[in-house]
Amino acid sequence: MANKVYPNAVTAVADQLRDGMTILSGGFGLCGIPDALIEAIRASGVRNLTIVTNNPGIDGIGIGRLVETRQVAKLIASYAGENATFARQYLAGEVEMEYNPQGTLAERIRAGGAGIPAFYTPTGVGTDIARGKETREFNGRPCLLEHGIFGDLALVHAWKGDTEGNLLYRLTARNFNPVMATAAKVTIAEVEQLVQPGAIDADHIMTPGIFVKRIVELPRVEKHIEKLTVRQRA
Amino acid sequence: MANKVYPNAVTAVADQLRDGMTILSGGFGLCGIPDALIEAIRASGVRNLTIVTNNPGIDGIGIGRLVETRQVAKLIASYAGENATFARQYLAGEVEMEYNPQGTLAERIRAGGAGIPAFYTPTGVGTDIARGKETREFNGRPCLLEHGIFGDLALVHAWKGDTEGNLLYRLTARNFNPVMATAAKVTIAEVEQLVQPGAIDADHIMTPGIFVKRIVELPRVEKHIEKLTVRQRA
Amino acid sequence: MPWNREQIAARAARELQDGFYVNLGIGIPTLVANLIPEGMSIQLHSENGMLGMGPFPFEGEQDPDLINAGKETITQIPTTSFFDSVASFGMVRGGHIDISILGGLQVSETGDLANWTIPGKMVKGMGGAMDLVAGVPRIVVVMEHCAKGESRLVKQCTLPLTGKSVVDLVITDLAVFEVRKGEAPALRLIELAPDVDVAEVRANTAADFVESLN
Amino acid sequence: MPWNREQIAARAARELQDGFYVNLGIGIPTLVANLIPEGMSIQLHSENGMLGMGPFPFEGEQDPDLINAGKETITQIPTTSFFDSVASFGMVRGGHIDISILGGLQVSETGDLANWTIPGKMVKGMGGAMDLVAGVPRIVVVMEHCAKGESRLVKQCTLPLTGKSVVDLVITDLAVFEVRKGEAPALRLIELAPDVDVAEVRANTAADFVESLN
Repeated sequence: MANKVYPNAVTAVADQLRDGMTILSGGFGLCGIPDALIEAIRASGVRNLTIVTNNPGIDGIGIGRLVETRQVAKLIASYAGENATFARQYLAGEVEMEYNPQGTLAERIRAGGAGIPAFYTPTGVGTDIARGKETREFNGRPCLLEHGIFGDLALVHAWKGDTEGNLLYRLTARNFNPVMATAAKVTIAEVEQLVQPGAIDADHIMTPGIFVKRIVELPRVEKHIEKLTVRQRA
Repeated sequence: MANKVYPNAVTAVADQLRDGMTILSGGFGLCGIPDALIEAIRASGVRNLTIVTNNPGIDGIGIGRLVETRQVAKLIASYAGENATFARQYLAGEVEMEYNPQGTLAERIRAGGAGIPAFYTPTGVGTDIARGKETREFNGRPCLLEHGIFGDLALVHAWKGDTEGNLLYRLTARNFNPVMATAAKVTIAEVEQLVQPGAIDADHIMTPGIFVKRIVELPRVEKHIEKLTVRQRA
Repeated sequence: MPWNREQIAARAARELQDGFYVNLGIGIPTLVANLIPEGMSIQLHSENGMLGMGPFPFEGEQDPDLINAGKETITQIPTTSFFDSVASFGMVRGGHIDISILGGLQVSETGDLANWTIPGKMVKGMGGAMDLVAGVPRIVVVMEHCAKGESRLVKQCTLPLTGKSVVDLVITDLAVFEVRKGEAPALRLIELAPDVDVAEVRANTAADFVESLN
Repeated sequence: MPWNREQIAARAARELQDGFYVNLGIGIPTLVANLIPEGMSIQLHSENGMLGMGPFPFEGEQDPDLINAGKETITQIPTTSFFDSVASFGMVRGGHIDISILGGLQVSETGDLANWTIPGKMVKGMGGAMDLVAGVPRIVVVMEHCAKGESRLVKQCTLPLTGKSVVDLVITDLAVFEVRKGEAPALRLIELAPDVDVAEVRANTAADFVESLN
């Protein structure tokens, strides 16, 4: 019987890494990031990576881990505002960044995973990101041609997962995780709770197991808050 | 306070109908069809409709109701195999049919709802459905240009819905319902159970209320089985 | 002796591998579901929005909300997941399904497939067939070798195509053919049904093919 | 007396209508959330995958899995739904959000908006701003009229654009301008802050505009 369950993040990623590969990572800010898998990638020392993610976390957390160690050669993202190390490397020309509008980024990855090689979108027409892209009018409205993204490896963080690879995400920790899971040759999921098939209601599954090649239960879950905002009790 | 709840299907559709309009309908076979809303459309007598749906049900059920009364001028679908009245009208040239591969149909509606005017797909290259469509190669593979679909009205059937319009579908009755809900000026949902906001776990909601303008609780739910297949107990 | 439908399906089942996600067409392909080798973990995809299809329900336990792409009542199993039609065809077109076993009306010697309509006779539609042949990396066609005395393995399809150069393997009641896309001839006879010889296959095959039996 | 940030936000809040789905940018737009008129049902969209944003959590009740697009901890409310980033931007690009209230660095006299970067200074990114201005049918920009003595209402944006001809309404500390796309001049002064006169607005505005006060 096929087995998708791996004992830990390090063994799950071990034979999947090579220099110059493209890795997709779920997460938005520090929310829903596959941090244990990223740490395993950091520890492996693999280099010259192209990383596709919404934003590279902060210094030393999430994709920030790989920025610090200079394992990232190129970042495809919509935002890099809270990572000072990345900003320094970028302004010094040491790392490449391809800016994508967030919706275009999400849609490009979705297209890659869904077998759509390219699509037209009104987003970004007349801006810097339109440079070098075909523009074409539909219903009188100019649109840009954008291409699908498909990676070598996708890393996602889920709340619950079963041994078949069916995944459930929690609240806004869902974000880019489901789409990343669809758009790589190999998808590895880290989960807070590993359960048996049938324990998750089949109607609630957000990522069907078909997209998940390997799954790892986290021994302990450490979550970070980037900006704690609270209100006072009346 | 905005109110989305209507007392019944007839009042929910009443002021939304005009001859020649395009109506999208969820459902696959007889599973998950918005049959009460379709019956309200039938009763209204509105004519010359373009219907977008995966398949037009069977005689007298689902979109079949509107076929019988000749309210359908054109069908955009992937299949029409089980509706004898439709077949007769089609072979007599009384109704138009635009065949779409099922995945292309789903993707076109999804594109319409998601602001993507057009996309390329490998499906259908070299077949009859490629006729008149632009073909373009991506990564050495020819693909067809397909356009988004956006309707005047979308009808969906959901299992549970809250008064905000958040919807939950059950098992394979989900099918085309969520995508139809995204791709029309006005979407009306019929639900088996109407509940208060908060009664459905926010993580499980399949169609967020933003897509649903009107919602109707069915007084009684009649579901049809197209092909009953069972096994004997050992 | 040519294979019967069950035997054709059994031969098709040998194309499955442990862990595969599989889409089965209607007709002979459906029989494959009951012939999955013991101990092999296979998840069946139903294009209407389901992975992990279970068997038919026991009488009285049918649920109108739970059907397969053929509109038959079915059941769920512990590994089942449900999703919408968009996600379903994202899986298909995106190449996530490992193999699809489909019925055929005609297969050409370059691997073209016609299986969705007979003009003037059928008002059905392609359903998901064109998406499957475009998206699934391995397409196996199972069909009777001949229909009304006419070979279904043809030089060129005369019926409307489902896809061009999409078939990887053809299993008929007489033989098994591999399609090596881009080669000429692309059809390679790799296996015979018991007591069927090459002469019989040649006599019943309009398409050009090479022998590659071992 | 020019409007302060809170007053700018209050003016923006008057653009809301009962039943609206609303996306608020970071900065002054965020203040609008607390100024929604009583009895009005408004659902706030957060681009990271949420409709129906609640207020900040009480101290100690924060959840790292529940943040807004500004990465701040927030809460859910009974109407809340969660979804992924693809669905979130499907809503945005598909025109399903009724209005977006955004900050601005520059607005041109044809309604171009620049609000995502200052070359050489910021390494941030457009996030969802380009998608919002392309997809949401009504775009309201709230900003200080001038920055360091320079008008932010300009003939042509000198900063990289977020979108071309996308702004519908501009609310500054001095005045409110409607943008009539396609007309020239497109900018129409429709409202003044208390004790601000047209001369003061003219003196502080590099863009051409017509008066349309009533």
